[in-house]
Amino acid sequence: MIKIEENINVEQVIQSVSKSQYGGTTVFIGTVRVHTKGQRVLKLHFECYEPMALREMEKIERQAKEKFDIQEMSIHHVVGEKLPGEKVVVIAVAAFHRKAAFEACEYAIDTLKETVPIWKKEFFENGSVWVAAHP
Amino acid sequence: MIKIEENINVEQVIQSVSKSQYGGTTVFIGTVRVHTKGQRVLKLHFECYEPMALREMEKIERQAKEKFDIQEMSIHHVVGEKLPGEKVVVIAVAAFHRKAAFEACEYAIDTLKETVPIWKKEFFENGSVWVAAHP
Amino acid sequence: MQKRKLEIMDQHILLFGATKDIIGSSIYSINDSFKTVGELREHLYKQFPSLEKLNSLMIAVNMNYAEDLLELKAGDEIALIPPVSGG
Amino acid sequence: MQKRKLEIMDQHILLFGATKDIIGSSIYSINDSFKTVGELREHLYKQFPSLEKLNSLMIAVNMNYAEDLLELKAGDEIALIPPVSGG
Repeated sequence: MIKIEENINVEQVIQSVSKSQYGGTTVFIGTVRVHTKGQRVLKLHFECYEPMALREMEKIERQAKEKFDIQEMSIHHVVGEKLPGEKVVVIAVAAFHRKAAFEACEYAIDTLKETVPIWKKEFFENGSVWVAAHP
Repeated sequence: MIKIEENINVEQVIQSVSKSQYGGTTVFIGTVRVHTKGQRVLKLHFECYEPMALREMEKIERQAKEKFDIQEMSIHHVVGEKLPGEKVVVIAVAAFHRKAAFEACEYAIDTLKETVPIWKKEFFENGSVWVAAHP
Repeated sequence: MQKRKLEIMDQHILLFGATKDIIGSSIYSINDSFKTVGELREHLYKQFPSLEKLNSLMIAVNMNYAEDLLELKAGDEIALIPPVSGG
Repeated sequence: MQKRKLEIMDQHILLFGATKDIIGSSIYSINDSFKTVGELREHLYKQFPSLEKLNSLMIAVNMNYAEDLLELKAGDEIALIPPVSGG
């Protein structure tokens, strides 16, 4: 299941990939860090080109299933305002073989960070910045 | 947190490693498969040399923290009777860097399966067997 | 072989993240037409030099990342994609 | 240097998994003493030949996997560890 939403329920994401025939599920949970490069983060704002983001997330799922011997993958990402400690992304992968599940889960988060059109703005006490936009 | 218990609450295991300063959490969830080598599994029974199992699980946590740049690890394993689809083991790892979190999580489940004195008996329609005991 | 002639028409470009801040709006409309993604890119760099200072600037056409050589058609959905930072 | 003399005493060995089924109990008591893990192992193989048919048989002493050369002391907690299969 591919989804962009305000809040992610981890149990639901795990549930969406788990069936009794698979032995292993791997999960990645990304959360808002309270510090970045030594500065205290007050909040993040996530913006998203939603239809394209969903397509890119579906592409990740499709390619992961081609590359690795996995059975199910779900990717959920938030939009809107998030505070330190809150969940940003949850990826769950179910497979018969755990090694493939680990590889596919890592591939998915690595690729998501490179290709999915979602942007985060970090808010500090003295200003805000779109992450990675400028050198 | 290292724990052997009847039932594992995944949210609690994740909660036990998550703090707002870490960016990434990886989780492995092992569940009872409904088939093994073509046979339908009715149930599993997990037996455990508990004090030694806890020590070996603590050793995995300690060694994972030495080997990989991770901050927190929790390992929970069940004992007793389990049905297909039920959780057997949940491992959660929190780290600043997700690559280390993935590696440490995979290391932990691989090592657990080799060193922790826990045994499972598989029950089929026509008998039962201690897994991996005999050639 | 029929050669398609590009009509002069309003082209709307979706803007996100840093590009929205630079151009000052979430949609940029051009009363002009460009044969390729590369031509559109040149136009945007001329109009908004700050776009060239971004770490990268991809252009998506119909929700696919597009090469500069891709030809634009009327009705294409075009979006500027500054460096993504999800996850 | 004082040489510790091993007393003849009941030694209780904890059994798990397949070893429990083979020996037929969850504790095996021996009214004998063995200098090393290897000697104990030999004794067990003689008494219960099926133990040799296991894929592996580790012996834990005080909750650590022990080498056959390890010397046993009175009061050691000894356990037979057939192939583990957790996870």
